[in-house]
Amino acid sequence: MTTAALQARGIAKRFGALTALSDINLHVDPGEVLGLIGDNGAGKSTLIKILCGYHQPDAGQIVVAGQEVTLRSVDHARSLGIDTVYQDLALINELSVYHNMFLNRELVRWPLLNNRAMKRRAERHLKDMGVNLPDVGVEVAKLSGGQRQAIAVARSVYSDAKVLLLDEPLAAMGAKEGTMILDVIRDLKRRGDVSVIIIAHNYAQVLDVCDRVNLLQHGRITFDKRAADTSLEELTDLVVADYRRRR
Amino acid sequence: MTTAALQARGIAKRFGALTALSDINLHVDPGEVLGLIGDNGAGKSTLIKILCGYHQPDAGQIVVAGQEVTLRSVDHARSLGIDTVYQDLALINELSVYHNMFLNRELVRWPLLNNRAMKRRAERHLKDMGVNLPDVGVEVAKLSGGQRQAIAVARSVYSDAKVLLLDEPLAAMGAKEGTMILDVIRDLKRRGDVSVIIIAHNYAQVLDVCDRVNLLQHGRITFDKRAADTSLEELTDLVVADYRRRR
Amino acid sequence: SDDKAEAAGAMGNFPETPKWKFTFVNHVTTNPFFTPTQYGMEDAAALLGIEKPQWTGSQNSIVGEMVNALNTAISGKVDGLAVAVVDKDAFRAPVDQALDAGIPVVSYNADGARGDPGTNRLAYIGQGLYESGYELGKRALETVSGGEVAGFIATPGALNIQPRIDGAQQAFQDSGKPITFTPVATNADVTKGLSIIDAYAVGHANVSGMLAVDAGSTASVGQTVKKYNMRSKSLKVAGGFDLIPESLAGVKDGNLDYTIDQQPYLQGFLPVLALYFYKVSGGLIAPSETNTGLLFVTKDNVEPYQNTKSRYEGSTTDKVLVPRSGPIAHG
Amino acid sequence: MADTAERTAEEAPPRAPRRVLDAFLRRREASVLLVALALMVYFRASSDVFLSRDNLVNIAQATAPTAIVAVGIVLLLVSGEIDLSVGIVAAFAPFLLHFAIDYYGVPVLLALVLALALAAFIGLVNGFIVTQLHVPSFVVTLGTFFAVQGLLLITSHAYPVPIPEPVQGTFQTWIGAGPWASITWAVVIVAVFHVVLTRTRWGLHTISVGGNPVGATEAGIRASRIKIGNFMITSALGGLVGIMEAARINTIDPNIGGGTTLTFYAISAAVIGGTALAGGSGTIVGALLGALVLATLQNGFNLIGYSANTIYLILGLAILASMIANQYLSRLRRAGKS
Amino acid sequence: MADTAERTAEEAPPRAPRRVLDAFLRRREASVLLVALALMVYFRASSDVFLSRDNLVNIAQATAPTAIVAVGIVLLLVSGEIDLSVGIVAAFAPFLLHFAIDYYGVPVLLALVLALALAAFIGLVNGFIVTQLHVPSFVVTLGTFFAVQGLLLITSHAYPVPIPEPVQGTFQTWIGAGPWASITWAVVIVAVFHVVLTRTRWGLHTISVGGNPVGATEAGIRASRIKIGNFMITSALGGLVGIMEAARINTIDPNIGGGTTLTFYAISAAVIGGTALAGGSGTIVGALLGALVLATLQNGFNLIGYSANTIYLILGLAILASMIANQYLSRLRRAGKS
Ligand SMILES: Nc1ncnc2c1ncn2[C@@H]1O[C@H](COP(=O)(O)OP(=O)(O)OP(=O)(O)O)[C@@H](O)[C@H]1O
Ligand SMILES: Nc1ncnc2c1ncn2[C@@H]1O[C@H](COP(=O)(O)OP(=O)(O)OP(=O)(O)O)[C@@H](O)[C@H]1O
Ligand SMILES: [Mg+2]
Ligand SMILES: [Mg+2]
Repeated sequence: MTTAALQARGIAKRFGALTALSDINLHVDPGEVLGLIGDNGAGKSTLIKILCGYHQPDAGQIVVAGQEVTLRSVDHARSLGIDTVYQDLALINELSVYHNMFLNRELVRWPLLNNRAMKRRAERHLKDMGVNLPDVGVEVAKLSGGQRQAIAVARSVYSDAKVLLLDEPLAAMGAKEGTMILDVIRDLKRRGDVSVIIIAHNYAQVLDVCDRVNLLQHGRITFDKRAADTSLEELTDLVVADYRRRR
Repeated sequence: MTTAALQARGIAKRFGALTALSDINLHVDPGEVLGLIGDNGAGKSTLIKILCGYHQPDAGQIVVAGQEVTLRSVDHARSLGIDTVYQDLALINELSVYHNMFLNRELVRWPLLNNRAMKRRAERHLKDMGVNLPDVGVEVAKLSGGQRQAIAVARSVYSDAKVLLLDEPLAAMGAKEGTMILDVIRDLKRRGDVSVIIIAHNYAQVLDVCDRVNLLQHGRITFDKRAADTSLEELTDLVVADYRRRR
Repeated sequence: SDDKAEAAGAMGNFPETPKWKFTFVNHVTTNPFFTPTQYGMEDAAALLGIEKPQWTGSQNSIVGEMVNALNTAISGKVDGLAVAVVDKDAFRAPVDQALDAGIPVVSYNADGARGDPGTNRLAYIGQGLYESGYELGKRALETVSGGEVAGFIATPGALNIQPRIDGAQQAFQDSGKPITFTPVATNADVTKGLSIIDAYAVGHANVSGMLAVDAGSTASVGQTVKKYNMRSKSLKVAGGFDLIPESLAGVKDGNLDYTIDQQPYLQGFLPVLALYFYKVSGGLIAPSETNTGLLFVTKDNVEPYQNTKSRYEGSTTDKVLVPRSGPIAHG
Repeated sequence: MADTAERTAEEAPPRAPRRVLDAFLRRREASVLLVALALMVYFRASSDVFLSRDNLVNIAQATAPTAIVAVGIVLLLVSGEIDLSVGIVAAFAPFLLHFAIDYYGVPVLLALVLALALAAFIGLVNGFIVTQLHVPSFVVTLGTFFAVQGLLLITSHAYPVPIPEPVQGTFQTWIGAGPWASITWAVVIVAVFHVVLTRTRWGLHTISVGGNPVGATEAGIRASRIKIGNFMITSALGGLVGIMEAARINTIDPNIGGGTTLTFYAISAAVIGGTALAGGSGTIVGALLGALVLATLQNGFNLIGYSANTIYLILGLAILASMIANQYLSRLRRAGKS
Repeated sequence: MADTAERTAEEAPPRAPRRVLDAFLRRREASVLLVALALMVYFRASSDVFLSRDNLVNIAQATAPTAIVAVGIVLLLVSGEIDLSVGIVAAFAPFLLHFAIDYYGVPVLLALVLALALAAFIGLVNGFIVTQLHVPSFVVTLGTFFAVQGLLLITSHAYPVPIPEPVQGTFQTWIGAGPWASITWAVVIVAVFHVVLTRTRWGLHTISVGGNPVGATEAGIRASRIKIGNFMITSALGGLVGIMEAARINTIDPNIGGGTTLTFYAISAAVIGGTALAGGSGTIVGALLGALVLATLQNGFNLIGYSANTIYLILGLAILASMIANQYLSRLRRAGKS
């Protein structure tokens, strides 16, 4: 068995009286794309925020490439090669598209920002992804929902992270744009050295791009199968079954 | 021919140098569900914001139930029976779930808010929609993406509006929750007196619930067919065709 | 008639002059203390048929702002300057500059440090803040021989009142009596000042003297003495500065022993005269050092202050003739 | 969303005292109240007379004006605006009363109404320029601060006047001179506006407008109306405080409010009480407690008798220590809630 | 997203002067500059000497201190914080210089460095308490304001001292006494920090931390470091201004900065220049222009000869009128950009 690129062991997290995660065990292998599904409010985003160093877990360990680590901050996690697209996108409305794309990873010709290079690269990457913007110099506050999402995704996908955590990267994307992003992820997968955990509610897309699927329920991973071994019907049933049982 | 519940004639809107909408003609009949699709940045949200009185159009007319009107404000549009779910959700993070659900339409036992009634109704409506929250008294800032969206949708769906404008109401919704919302919309449709314009990027869902589909491209409506007369393939093709032509 | 005067341009036996404009640079432009000063300066100007002088400077005794105002007046080529020299070093250069530009300068109300005027102003017209504070203390020492004395000051470090409290402190020190003098900060907001003095009184029931160096604090001392009936306790002396109505009432009712009148009207009136003479005489009449004096208002002489409103004390804008009769008190 | 993570099980009903304590701790204002109480205990230990009736009156009288102005400031801060002019409006209002009564013979109560109406009008001007002409409220109210100060100084000749004859007596006692008059007003006003902020549409919309201006407008809330209203409330309260204080100190002094001092204290009280400068969140009861903390600090150290220069150092350090404790307590409180 | 609405076609390159004008109008500071220029034209028309060299020096000297402090204030406001203590730090720093030189015989330049370092240390304390102990900056800096004021009054005995012997002469001229010294410093500092805010990582992160604190943290930006740094910059600049002003007015006065007056003016300059109190957006060049507008108004009306009471009314109305014009111009500008 290969060493997992990123592993969570017994992760728990509470918010006041609410137990969001009780005992999460999950791993993603190098070069693997793991789909994480679950109901709204199941705790998926919370888990991602723990894996990227934003939240501190109340219990459990995180293991990066075989090494147990305490992720002190997002910056720390990033230095270990973990990069994230947040569901809230983490864009700074006041900044331009290209500054947002390189946020906290700015290209610098010391002591100044290398705006020209950032602009050029941002333009290229967004074009590669099929994103067409009025202008990369425009403030992100003025963009449409899908355009904003594309920027957040491009920012991570074009970093040289080893582990990408994508929280609903396709939610606001148009049909065409979504497909193109999936293509980009497939390209990454082909390169073999990047691991991806991707949260999505569109199971067709999940099955399309993922190697393996995990279901998060009641604060635990209750289902873990290779994508090839499951189906749209099974996944849909799983969730609806739960819903029926509760009714 | 029946009088349209809401009609847009020659609507145009510019943002500085950018022409977001150049000449929009569109209508929705009483009791009809219209699907509005289009690429990211096509101008769908802009159009919705004009139809609900948030933006003023640079040109064109809006006709509500046969009456030409100038929508002075969101409040004004609402007084004409037009209610909206915005893509940015328009929730107030600092307020509780139930206050958000009744925002600017609060139940009052003069001079005080009737919190108990709002709480009770909010709980009932969210339950009807299959939304399960820790507590309707919690601040919406603490909710997950899907939970937030459910609140915004519930707020409009349970108003007694005549025209509902829904901008990507299902984007952050889980598979199950999305289906339940579609059910609610179908119920409204069955009642026959509510018209809906719904923006979505998931064409399967669009075809599932809509009577008619419009495609917004280059600032114009370039496609208008009954859902029964088109198909997932045709819609997908339409968009990809455009994309191929441009490449 | 106004037109005529202007056309004639001459007043009394004086020759026709341009409508000279003088500027007063002050450290606390909106302080009630200087309201009569402004009347004095206006009245003198009216008397002489010159333009109403400009009243400017700083509101919160910021020397930088005063220097700016002074420099602006010099740039504006005013005809004469009266400056409250609240800092001996800061005004040296600007005053020299004004003199170089041919603008006569006198100081009023404050004149540098003790024994060091600092500037080369032609003369000083006023009464020293430090000295008046010293007098405040000296008068208190007539009745206090020991114990604790508080000196209330609205804004410590502010140049219009800090020298007064320093002077008072010195007086107590020089007396050699076993008195502890404590300066106590009140507040720029008079209402907060009252609360603070009240709190001090509650905490120091056996205080033997309560003095204040600004108008607001003085009035508040009177009110506090009354509220806690401190006269019947250990309090030997209560006093302060300025003649606002509430302070006068305090003196009248015996809650304050005295309040000091620095005759601010003269501090406005006389500098205008001095500058005018300098101008009209081509410098032959040089401004002379003038002590505008200091007057203790006590229960014995408070009545006329209370019963008459006058420009001379700032309590009204009306022109009034204040009648008096009978012998004049003397030593 | 049936799968929302469940509440933990430990919800067995706690015993009654525990329940009261819990309910108390759940309130946001709890930590400031604790700080205020701790200060009181400390000062009581340092000085016997601290809790004497006289001194309590003194603290009450020092708390009231700050608290009342802070009520308006909280409403404004919550709706995302600020008002620097309120302190000078406080100085102006008693002069308006004086002009109306002494120059125009207006009856006292009508004069009071007039003075407050004129004060509110200044708020209207502030609100109008802010919302209709889109100038930031900091600059607008700086402008009206100077302008009203000019008016005040010109009309009053920068000189205090005695309380008008007809005001003296009952009215004066009742509006501010009575030992408990001002604090009674303060408590009533705080109570009313606490309800307004937390239990009425006006309050909800105030929070919305400050918390998410775009969202509030998208929901159809008329932000301008809310903001203008809050400016008017603030100015009117400022005017009331001015008249109240004039009655208390028994003189109408242009220096009531000390220019920006009162405003400053009120903003501080609001922030100490838990109102965010950034808008969207605030508590009026907290502002009252913030004013109480400030007044207690000032009173306590003056009672002990620190001398002029030292007291600033002590006061500054005490503010820092109290607020760090406050922060610590409110973190405990949040943890305790779970 | 190929279907993004297209740019309108009218992009034929305009002629050169038009292009320069366009580039100018595109800058956010353009409208304040126009207001400043309009004021200058007005005052020149009212008074011949307004544009004389002497008076320009006056305006420059009145602009500089406000502008320099405003640089720090802009950085803080943009990062979502505020500093009320900077004015008192300005008063303290020259005393530190005086103590070091006159009591400990420290060489002048080293003493300058020490004074600025101690000033920056006060900023560090502010920043530490704000970011690590989570007390709102308004209260923290109110606390340090009082504490430093206490220290200042105790150590200085509330009494001014002359400029130390070794400082007199070249150093004094160079640091602030020379006619154009302070404005030169101001322009250099504004230029440097304009670049810092707009062209360096520090500036970008400052904007991010103030614009979207959660987003910035999610992106891994260390908000505390940025904020503490900006507090330190602000305090150090405050210290520099104090020393500069002491040199200019040739005395070390405990009332330099007038307590909160300097801070107030600096915040006003920042806001007039276009910095939002709510964080996330601001311009340093704008703050310089804001300071210039304030200084011009003050100087111009003084030159015309208005007296104190009237001048406040005029000043207040002029601020309102200028800012309404400013807002109007910047709306024109935004429309013109399209
Ligand atoms: N900061 C917080 N404070 C309190 N509760 C929180 C916080 N963040 C999340 N929660 C709660 O934790 C639960 C899990 O939230 P989370 O965002 O992880 O869900 P999710 O699985 O990502 O849902 P979605 O699919 O809707 O995005 C939700 O009930 C939410 O209300
Ligand atoms: N306030 C604004 N200022 C400037 N440009 C804007 C503004 N709002 C929208 N735009 C621009 O107008 C275009 C249309 O935006 P809109 O939000 O209507 O797109 P959309 O069709 O809703 O896209 P999506 O599917 O991504 O939500 C985009 O290019 C966007 O950048
Ligand atoms: Mg989520
Ligand atoms: Mg959209």
